[in-house]
Amino acid sequence: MKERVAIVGIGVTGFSSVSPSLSFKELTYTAAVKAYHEAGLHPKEIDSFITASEDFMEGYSIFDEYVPDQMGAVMRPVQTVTADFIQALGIGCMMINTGRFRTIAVEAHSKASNVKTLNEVKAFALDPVYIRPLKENADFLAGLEMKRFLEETGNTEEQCAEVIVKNKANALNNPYAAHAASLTIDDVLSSPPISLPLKELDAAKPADGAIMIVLASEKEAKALCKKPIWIRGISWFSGQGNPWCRDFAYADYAQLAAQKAFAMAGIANPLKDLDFAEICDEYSYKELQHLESIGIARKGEAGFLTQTGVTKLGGLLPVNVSGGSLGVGHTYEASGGMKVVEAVMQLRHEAGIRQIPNAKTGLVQSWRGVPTATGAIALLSNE
Amino acid sequence: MKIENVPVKGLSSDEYEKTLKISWKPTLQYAWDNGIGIGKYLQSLKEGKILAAYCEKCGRIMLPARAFCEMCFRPTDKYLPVKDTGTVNTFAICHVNWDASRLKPDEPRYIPAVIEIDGASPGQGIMHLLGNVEPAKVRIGMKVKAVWKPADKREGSITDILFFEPY
Amino acid sequence: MSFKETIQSNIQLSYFEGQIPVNYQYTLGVAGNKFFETLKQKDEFIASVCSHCGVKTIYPLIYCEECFNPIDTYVSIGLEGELYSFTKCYRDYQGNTYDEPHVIGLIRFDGIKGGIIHRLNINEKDLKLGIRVKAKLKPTNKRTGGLDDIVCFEKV
Amino acid sequence: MGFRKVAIVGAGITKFVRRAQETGPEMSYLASKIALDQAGLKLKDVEMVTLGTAPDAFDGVHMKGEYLLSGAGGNNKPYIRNFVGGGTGVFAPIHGWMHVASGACDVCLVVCSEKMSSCHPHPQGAFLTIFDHTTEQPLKPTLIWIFALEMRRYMETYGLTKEDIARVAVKNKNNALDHPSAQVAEAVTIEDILNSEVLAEPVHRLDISPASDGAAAVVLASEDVAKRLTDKPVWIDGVGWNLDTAYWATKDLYYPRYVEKAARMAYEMAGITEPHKEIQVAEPYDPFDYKELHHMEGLLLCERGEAARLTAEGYTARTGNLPTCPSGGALGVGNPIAATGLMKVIEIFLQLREEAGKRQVPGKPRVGVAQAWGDLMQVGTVIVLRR
Repeated sequence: MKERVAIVGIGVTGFSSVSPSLSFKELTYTAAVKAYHEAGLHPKEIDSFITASEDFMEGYSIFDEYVPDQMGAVMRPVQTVTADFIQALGIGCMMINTGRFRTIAVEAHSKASNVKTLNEVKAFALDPVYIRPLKENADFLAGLEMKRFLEETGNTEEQCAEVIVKNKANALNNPYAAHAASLTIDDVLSSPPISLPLKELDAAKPADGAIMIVLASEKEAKALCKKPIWIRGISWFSGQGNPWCRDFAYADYAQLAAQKAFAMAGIANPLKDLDFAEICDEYSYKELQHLESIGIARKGEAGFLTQTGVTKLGGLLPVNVSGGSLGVGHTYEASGGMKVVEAVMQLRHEAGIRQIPNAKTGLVQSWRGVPTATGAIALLSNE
Repeated sequence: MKIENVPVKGLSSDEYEKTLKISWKPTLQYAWDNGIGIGKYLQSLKEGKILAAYCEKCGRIMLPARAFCEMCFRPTDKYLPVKDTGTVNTFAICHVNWDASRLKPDEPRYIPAVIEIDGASPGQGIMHLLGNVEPAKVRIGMKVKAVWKPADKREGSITDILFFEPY
Repeated sequence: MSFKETIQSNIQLSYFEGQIPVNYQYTLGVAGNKFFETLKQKDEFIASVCSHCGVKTIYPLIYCEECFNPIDTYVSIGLEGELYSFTKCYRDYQGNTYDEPHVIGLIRFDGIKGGIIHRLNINEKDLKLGIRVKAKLKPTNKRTGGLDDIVCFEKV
Repeated sequence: MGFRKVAIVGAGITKFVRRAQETGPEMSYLASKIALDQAGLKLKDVEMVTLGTAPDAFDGVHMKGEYLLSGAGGNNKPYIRNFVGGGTGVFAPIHGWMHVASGACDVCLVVCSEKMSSCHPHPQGAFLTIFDHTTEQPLKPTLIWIFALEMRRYMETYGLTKEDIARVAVKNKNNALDHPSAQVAEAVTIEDILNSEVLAEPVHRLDISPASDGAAAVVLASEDVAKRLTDKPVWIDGVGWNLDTAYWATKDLYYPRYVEKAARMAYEMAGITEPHKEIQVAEPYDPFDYKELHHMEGLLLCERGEAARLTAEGYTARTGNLPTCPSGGALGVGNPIAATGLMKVIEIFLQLREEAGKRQVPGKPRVGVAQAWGDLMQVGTVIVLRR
């Protein structure tokens, strides 16, 4: 990036399986008020606004309409990207790098609890000609991928279960988390089948919540804030768009995004240079597959690293200290945002009992979920 | 390929009938949390009142009721009922249904209107329907009053007002 | 607090229900139409072939994903392929649970990019990655031009 | 710090049709391929892709951006979908501008696609659910309501007649006779418009652009790359966009203040202080005929309330002082929402390069503006191009 971009304010509502006391506007407003308060800015002082959302998750044909009010962005340059939060953050970084914007507010939220037919919405994303007519649950694509991934890499279902046990236990330390639990490997392995080898506990459960992050150019950030968190690299990629063309054993989008983000940040040895990673774990095996695709683990070794405690809090490279999507909740377009928030708290050394000592650099990764092969990576640092 | 050669031919109705197609009817259902502001607005409608919200900073009395003022970006300060009368800001006389199907000649036309509600700040309108009026007689600036469903039939919905009629 | 007045009792909670009442008819596209029209008449799948870079793709496309050149060549590739992955699916698209799982596989074809995702009908003991499988089709007179013209894939 | 300049170096467009056999990804491919060929580039030269498309409810696929990915050349690339309702088609090249102006890449492919015919029985059905789900949808509104409400307010404010408005449709549908992509080009008269079926008084059927399938694409390049590729780069000189409140019934519909705000943002960046004098060709969004007038005023191309008179005087004809919608616009070429906005940007691109063929406006224009509108009378997106 031409100019360094920093996070100067975060606002989070916390996550829960339902959120009936607030409308989606009020939920987002709550996060926005916090973010602007932290940044010390009135929304009038924000140059532009970005929301990451998808229409059918909101129950509108054109959700873009309902974005500006709760961000304080009426009659301002506001845009929607139908993308993960980290992609939206990347667009914000770009805008600052054009030299024409100094501060950008990025928002995403989930009101998944309001979608009565969530399974239908997910199935509606499947190709209408080549997949959807099978009338299977969209999760079957994850089952299909998991099977190939395990077979080809030698990772095991037990090792996937370790991911769930770890992340849900990590979430016990995160007051924002909706789905924290103390589980055993057997609990996971004996949970009901969704699409074997994928079982009920392998899949992150939805949660509601809103996130806003305020970005600023280097000059603005230094004036605004004592502890700016720098975005040293940010990248997003799509792999093969059509699911029947995918490899399944590794995540091409994550590999491509990692290469570019590491190059931007000058990171040569992720295991050594990173203090922690927040990895997309919408399904348990995805954490392992992503770790291998990003290059943090060698092919076939992510499960072993998990089993031997390398990725737990206190390990060589803690992964999903927040609890991840498995522990905090799956928040759809806001998923990457939840992880960015965790990274910012860790890098500010404000993460309380789950604080990673001396955390300086962290990686945050997201994936857009079934049936996509699109994901993003951001590298954040406090120096 | 060149910009002049514009691919894509388009199917005639006949060709479209014959070409292979796949049908799908998704069930996309929602139960949206009303939250604070809209929750109070709907509850008031059930009680036969139109509820607004007031912001001390800009002085606006806003419709529909809301928990925060989007212009001042601060919480609204109080909720207050406004009148159920207003002025037609603009209107249309509609001959089609929401799905573009045509109304039959004997079916009543829809007369949607933006109605500026008395007691709210100038320009604070809501969209609703006009009724009990000859379409040809509707005018911008016309005074109208809400016709409510009977109290025991109201359910906390904008349709608790059947329509607005001239008065 | 973000709001001056909040909901303090669960009896004040409320929601409003609605739906997006739309339905759809999808054309299959130029390549998709060719694929399923062929399948209606003959017991064969077709792949697209890029005359520039030689890449073959199933499902067929009107363009090459690799070099982005237009494609107008399609070749028959038979009905037989290799099982690349499979899953035992217990839920339908609405979330209803099945008593017996549906086994769904991704089938790859020799030397061809892509594949077909479809139901499998294979004995438990034979169900392994890498086995040869072949599509079982509906009788020609029952085919309507869509994914359901393929009944399932079976072990060769 | 100097700003990076961004140029359009190639454009592609499909025919706009009522029903395409092609899928969304196929149409996206066809437009993209033409744009790349014109630019003299291969897909491998494209570093990033941004795609604009309006509601998922048209094509009938949740996460439509991901569905269109392969046809838009997004495989193995940074790919993202931008979405500002009906304003998307002009916002998409603005998004592409961000990609290149930021230095994130030198070559960005911008694709817009819409397949409205999938939505049954009529794409209008998808518009019910653009209204507020709690306070408006129970009234069973249609999109035409809000246009009729706005059109009447606009006519009433300035004392305009339906003839004043219909002239726009006549001009644009006639202009479209020269556009190879046109779906509904017709040599129509004012009487034809006024005698067409009344859908929602004051809106007649021929006041409205049709639902369409179609795609368009442009290739954007940084200054160095653009100068290497072509001796006729067209520079993106100004970009602006703006989103008004969702409480649409609480603002006066007679004037699109959000378009003005977006235009001012774009003009400021482009150094344009007197748009009515400096802009030589314009493509305001015309999904309904009165909207062109509304938008000319919002774009500050004339005084408020003056656009209808100027149209009657021939000022906005192809040979007039300010040719407006020389393409034929959404009314004439067709309205596959996002693709229409980009079609308008492409028209200005072609006009400035003097490559618009029979549509070419006289006087070798050097500065043009394209604009789109969207949402519940909320979005303005504006792009200023300069030769």
